[in-house]
Amino acid sequence: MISVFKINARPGRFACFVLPWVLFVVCFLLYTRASFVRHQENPRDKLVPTVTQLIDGVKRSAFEEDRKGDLRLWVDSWASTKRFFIALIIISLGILIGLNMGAFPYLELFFYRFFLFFDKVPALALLPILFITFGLGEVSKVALIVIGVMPTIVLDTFLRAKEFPRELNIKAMTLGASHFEILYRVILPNIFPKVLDTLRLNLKAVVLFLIAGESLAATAGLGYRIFVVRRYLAMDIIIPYVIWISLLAFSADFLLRYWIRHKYQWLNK
Amino acid sequence: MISVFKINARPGRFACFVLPWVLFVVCFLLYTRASFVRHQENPRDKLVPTVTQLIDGVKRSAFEEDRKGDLRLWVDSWASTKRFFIALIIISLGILIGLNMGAFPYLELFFYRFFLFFDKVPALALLPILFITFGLGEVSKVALIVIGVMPTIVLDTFLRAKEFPRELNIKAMTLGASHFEILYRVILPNIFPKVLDTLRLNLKAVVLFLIAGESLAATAGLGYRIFVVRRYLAMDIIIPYVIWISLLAFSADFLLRYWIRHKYQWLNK
Amino acid sequence: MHSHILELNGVYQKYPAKKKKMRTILSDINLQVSPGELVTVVGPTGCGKSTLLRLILGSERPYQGSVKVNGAEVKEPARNRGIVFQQYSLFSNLTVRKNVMFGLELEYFSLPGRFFGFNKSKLKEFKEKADEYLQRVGLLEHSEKYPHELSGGMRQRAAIAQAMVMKPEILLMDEPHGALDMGTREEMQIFVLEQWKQENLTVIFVTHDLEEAVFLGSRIVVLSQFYAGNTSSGGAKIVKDVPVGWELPRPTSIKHSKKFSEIMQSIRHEGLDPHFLQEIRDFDLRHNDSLSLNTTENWD
Amino acid sequence: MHSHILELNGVYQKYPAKKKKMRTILSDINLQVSPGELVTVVGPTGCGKSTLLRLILGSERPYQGSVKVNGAEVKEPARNRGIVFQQYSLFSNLTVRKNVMFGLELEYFSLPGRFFGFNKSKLKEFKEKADEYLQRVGLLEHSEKYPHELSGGMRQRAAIAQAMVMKPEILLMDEPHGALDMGTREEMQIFVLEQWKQENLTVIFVTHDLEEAVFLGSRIVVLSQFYAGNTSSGGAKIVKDVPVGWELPRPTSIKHSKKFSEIMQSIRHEGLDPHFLQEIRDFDLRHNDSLSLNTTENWD
Amino acid sequence: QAKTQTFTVVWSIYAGWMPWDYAGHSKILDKWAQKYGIKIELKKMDYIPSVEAYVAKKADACVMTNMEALDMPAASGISTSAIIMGDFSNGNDALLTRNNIGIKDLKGKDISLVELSVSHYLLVRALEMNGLKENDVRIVNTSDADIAPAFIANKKQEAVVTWNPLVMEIMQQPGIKNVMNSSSIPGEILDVMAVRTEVLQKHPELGKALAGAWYEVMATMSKRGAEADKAMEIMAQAAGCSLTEYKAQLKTTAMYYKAKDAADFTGGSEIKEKMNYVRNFCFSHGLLGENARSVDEVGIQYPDGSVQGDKKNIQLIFDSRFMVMAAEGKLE
Ligand SMILES: Nc1ncnc2c1ncn2[C@@H]1O[C@H](COP(=O)(O)OP(=O)(O)OP(=O)(O)O)[C@@H](O)[C@H]1O
Ligand SMILES: Nc1ncnc2c1ncn2[C@@H]1O[C@H](COP(=O)(O)OP(=O)(O)OP(=O)(O)O)[C@@H](O)[C@H]1O
Ligand SMILES: [Mg+2]
Ligand SMILES: [Mg+2]
Repeated sequence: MISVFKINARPGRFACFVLPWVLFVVCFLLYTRASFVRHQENPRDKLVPTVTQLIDGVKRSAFEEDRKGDLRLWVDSWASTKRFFIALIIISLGILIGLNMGAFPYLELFFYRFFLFFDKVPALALLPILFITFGLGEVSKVALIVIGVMPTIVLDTFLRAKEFPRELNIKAMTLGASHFEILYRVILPNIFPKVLDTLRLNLKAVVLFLIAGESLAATAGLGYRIFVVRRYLAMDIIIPYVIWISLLAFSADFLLRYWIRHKYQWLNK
Repeated sequence: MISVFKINARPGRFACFVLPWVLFVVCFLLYTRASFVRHQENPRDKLVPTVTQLIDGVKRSAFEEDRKGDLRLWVDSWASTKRFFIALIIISLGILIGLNMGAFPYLELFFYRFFLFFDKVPALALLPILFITFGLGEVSKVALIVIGVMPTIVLDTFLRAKEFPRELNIKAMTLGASHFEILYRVILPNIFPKVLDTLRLNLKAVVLFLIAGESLAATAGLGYRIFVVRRYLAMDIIIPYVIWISLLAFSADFLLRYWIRHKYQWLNK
Repeated sequence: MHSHILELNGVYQKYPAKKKKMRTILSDINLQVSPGELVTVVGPTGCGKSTLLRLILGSERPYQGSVKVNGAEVKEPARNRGIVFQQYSLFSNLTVRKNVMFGLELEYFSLPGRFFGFNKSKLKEFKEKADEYLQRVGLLEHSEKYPHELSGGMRQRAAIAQAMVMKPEILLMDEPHGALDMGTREEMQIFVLEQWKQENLTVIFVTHDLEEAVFLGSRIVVLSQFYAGNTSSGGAKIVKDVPVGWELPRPTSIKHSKKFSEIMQSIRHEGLDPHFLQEIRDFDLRHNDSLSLNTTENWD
Repeated sequence: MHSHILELNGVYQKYPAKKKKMRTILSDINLQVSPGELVTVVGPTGCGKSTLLRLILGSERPYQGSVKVNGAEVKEPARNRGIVFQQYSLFSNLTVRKNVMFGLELEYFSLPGRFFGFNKSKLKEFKEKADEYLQRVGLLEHSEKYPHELSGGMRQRAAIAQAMVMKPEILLMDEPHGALDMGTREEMQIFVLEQWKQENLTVIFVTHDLEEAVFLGSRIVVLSQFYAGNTSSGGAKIVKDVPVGWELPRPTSIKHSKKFSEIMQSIRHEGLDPHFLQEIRDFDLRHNDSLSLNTTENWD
Repeated sequence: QAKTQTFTVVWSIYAGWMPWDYAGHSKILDKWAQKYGIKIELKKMDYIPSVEAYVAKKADACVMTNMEALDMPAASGISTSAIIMGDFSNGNDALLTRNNIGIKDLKGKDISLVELSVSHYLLVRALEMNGLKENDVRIVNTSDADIAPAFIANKKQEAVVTWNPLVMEIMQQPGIKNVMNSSSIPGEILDVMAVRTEVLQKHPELGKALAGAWYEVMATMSKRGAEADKAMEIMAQAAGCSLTEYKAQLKTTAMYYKAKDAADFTGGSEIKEKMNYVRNFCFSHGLLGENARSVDEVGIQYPDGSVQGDKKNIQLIFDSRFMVMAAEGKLE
């Protein structure tokens, strides 16, 4: 009856509302079940805390002051968010690099292979070199993210700029556009929403490197906290933190998606 | 004279041959310079080994048996490569999931939001849950890679499948294609090269999670070695290992690119 | 049995316009088509001809009203209605020949059959059939090319062959000859007529070339947004729906006859001139299947 | 000064074909065009008309031979040569009006100027100019739409406005009226003629509609791959290059004159019929700028 | 006068090192730094990265074990002085098993531990003492961050070697047995404050400030009662645990609360014997550099001036000057 496997199905209102949440609920149920079983076996189990314990963990991190009089969750979120945005801004420069590489054959020659290789270097394995170059402060944390994510953005923008229809560039030239204007007034505006999509898909990598960086040296930050309490198996703190991080990244993603959909209505075709 | 900043420049043979290597050479020179300076200061410096030391490190890892009588580099490469390919095969299933999500509105509803959220969960922070579910063996290492990379592949394939021109689906329907045939005989073959491109760009993430997984619990593997020898700052081993890993990933990328270019000549437009 | 293979009843189509309003494109379209008719559709640019085809095709559903094929409501595009789009729609990952063979293969092989029970002789048969059609549209020597290697006109012809080879019950064609030069266009017209006759197709043929419309059609339908009382948002109606009495296929010389230019003139004037605003009650809906009465006329 | 604004000398173009061979598309093309001419180019489909335009445009370089504009070798597309592509090329991220204004803005604002020295009055001027042209092509009411919201014919007209508004020295048009119905097409023809006269443009107009070619052209060039001695890989040559003697602009009634159909017939026969293979020495290259001798003729 | 010199001291979370956090938090360290006209910046890091940062000369001082001091900075030519003997592990590192397995039963079993760390050392010592060899077991390298959950979650894993607080967490699980711990090898796993010799020579005031602050904190801690509890409460929080948990960990940490005890141990002969075990372990596992020709490659100097190993390549110096000063009250 219901045309689940039809490419032109039009789900009704009810389906639109309910279906997206099914898997979340399933996950939640599985979790509570697992937690229940483990707690029956060992009432002191810390690895899979019960929901009550999780809520308690949230309360402690979000609404109770620690010894410094800080509300940890907010302090951590603020510290991480700052790094996140700084890194994001720097990474966005990768869009310009990729654009130029995609448009100018000489720059492509010069940079492409290097970025392709550099992109594959597992940054996390080279931390000592990172320390030597960038020190121990905020710079090295942001640098880790940038080194980890920027090449992907560069390469992706590069590909998009390269597959941009030549006809439109030619058209722009006949309208008097200089080579630079073609880049910034023709190619960039056209591929920008797609590039934002890429950025969106890479938020995840940003978060990953952010956490990794914070685990190394920091005094606050979401990743930092996870790694500190990890030694005590405080999953009642870790799980809410992880969900919180995911939510933040998800919201950033959502806002970007919203922005793309509304700002670039011409994309709808 | 030379039209570096021209979008229709046609670099000559010489440029094509030389330019891609310039940045590699620059990096190499910078490195040797840094290493020279540090070794003048402290001849026993281990953080930035000289080129001779690096070559010696390569020899030791690749051609001399270690304490256990293994030729480390090959044992490690073999262990990692196996994991890499198993993970890659599983991840490729993500293409099918994404395809189905992109084509069938009901599946989109059911999976999209969940994957979008799940994609953002920093897998590395939830390792304990991974251990509980998959144990400590090979499974958990592959699972880490899959959990880390598959959502990206799913989401990207999803986006590509969704932006596939409706007209062509309609056309296929008038030619008698069933809804499933549209997926596998129209959409998939058309977006496949692009999806391979995505896979290509995500090789990096695969490597990253591979290394992370191996650093957690292993007895061999490239990532394992890097983290073990880190205990005595053996950068003369780490650096060749990192370059080796990058080279392997780069070659995988290159082969994929080559395959795409030759197999999908119709893409050239 | 339904005497009409295609029925449109009170069809409206609206598209979202600025400020959450809807713009009416088609307004109260009533059209009945009997099997074996060759209906040509003309109308001013942007009047909604392509939209009309999309509704019949089923890729769009009407805002109001019903579209029925063989008495059944149209829900989605299907094997019995072929289409040649205005903007050629070949599969860019297949060569021209593979494009033409595609439908035949789909019909014969199930998805797994494609991978396992590979029937070589059948494939060969399809290849021959595809080549026969490619020969007819003059693309045989280009059969190994990919769509991006073809000129605009060549793509259109390939798309025509792709649709024709399937012998659909109803063939919908949206300005299929737009990119063809006169000679080739005439050849293609003859090809369409031949196939129509041979396979007993029902064809809905949209064109902006009046000569083509009159030459090909057993019936001409004029769609226009210009009629008395229509503000800019009123949507197009069928303002003319007339039979063309000459028997099909016709000799090309008929194009020079007086009657031919008379018909063209009247359509151009009453149907396509934005300044001539007909009253709705004056619409010339003379065709048998049309809702008005019909008169007889002399065709010689 | 060069008396010819455009010169093609011994131009060959080849494309890679199967097995690393090259296929010749254009073979020894010689063409000189004086300023202010309106050259219409016709030819069988796939003969290389679009290729010829690409060479003049500079988006492709000839395999052999030279293409000169104002005596200077053509290296890349530039401001002095406008183009309307066969497959409409609007910027999909801009509204119709913005598409038309785009060139004007580019010419006036430097890249930073766009962000800082924003000249409002200038912008307004451009907007008015764009609207004037949109009005002329009948798209004023659609000026806020994005290209994907337009029908095929509307896109073509927008592309024409976009190119026209820049008043290029040479305007290259590749079947710009392919998707237009007859009425609109005639309006657009009149628009082209008017602009041509007013701005003293040089126009190269490719079309597959012979009537259009004869009606518009001050000179007709026929390109064809069908001539005696040409195997399939020989490439197209200019097989006919004749002046059209009537003064421009012409009344539309001229289309019905006897002379008009005679010209059409002869072109169709000698130029477009694949079965009529002319000897190279018999090519009718009567035009003044052509390389053969010219004879005088009566036009009334 | 030029700007006051700033020194970076990095530390990581471990029961015996938490007093450093308290010293920073309570401004005791600032007070002492000011007294000697310098500034000291404390930075918390992960353990291995902290030593790496120290070796990369991005930090001037770092807390580490005697083993890492030998095989990381000293072996890579960063001459290091251990100026404060904080404690030795007295049960903080332990070999834990489940299913009642004893050491002798370990033969052929998988053992999770951080390879080449003090855990590894402890295991080798444990095997040695029970007549087994390292090759008799299979070592699975497991990262310290995940070793506890990995062991707890995975019932198939039967033996693990790790340190506190992980030991404490694992012990809370039912059916876990502590079969051997560092209290059986007292004084072999030492926790020291390491300062780069180069820096110390130029700025002995850094050593003085560090020692002064450290022993002030030690004094507070050893007083017992409310004030000590308050201090320890803060340390516990920084370590991410409760006061009880922290106190439990301190029980297995033999802190040298008194400067004199620390100075005496450092200056004694026992330490040379213990260090000998450690350097032999390091050499046999290639930790002195894979090219090291003998265990004597790196020289270790003791307060009495004696040198273990290569006299021309002294890279690790046990320097008790500042502890002696503190003991004699010369830092007041
Ligand atoms: N998706 C859409 N959203 C909004 N308006 C649309 C959409 N598609 C078409 N239109 C509008 O509907 C009208 C009819 O379009 P349609 O393509 O059917 O015209 P047409 O008769 O085929 O024109 P042409 O002869 O130029 O091809 C046009 O005014 C067009 O702007
Ligand atoms: N990039 C290309 N690679 C190979 N062959 C090409 C390429 N572009 C065009 N061709 C071939 O060149 C020939 C001429 O193409 P062109 O588009 O110039 O024809 P045309 O005269 O404009 O045809 P139409 O009237 O159909 O538009 C065709 O046979 C076409 O297959
Ligand atoms: Mg249309
Ligand atoms: Mg063309």
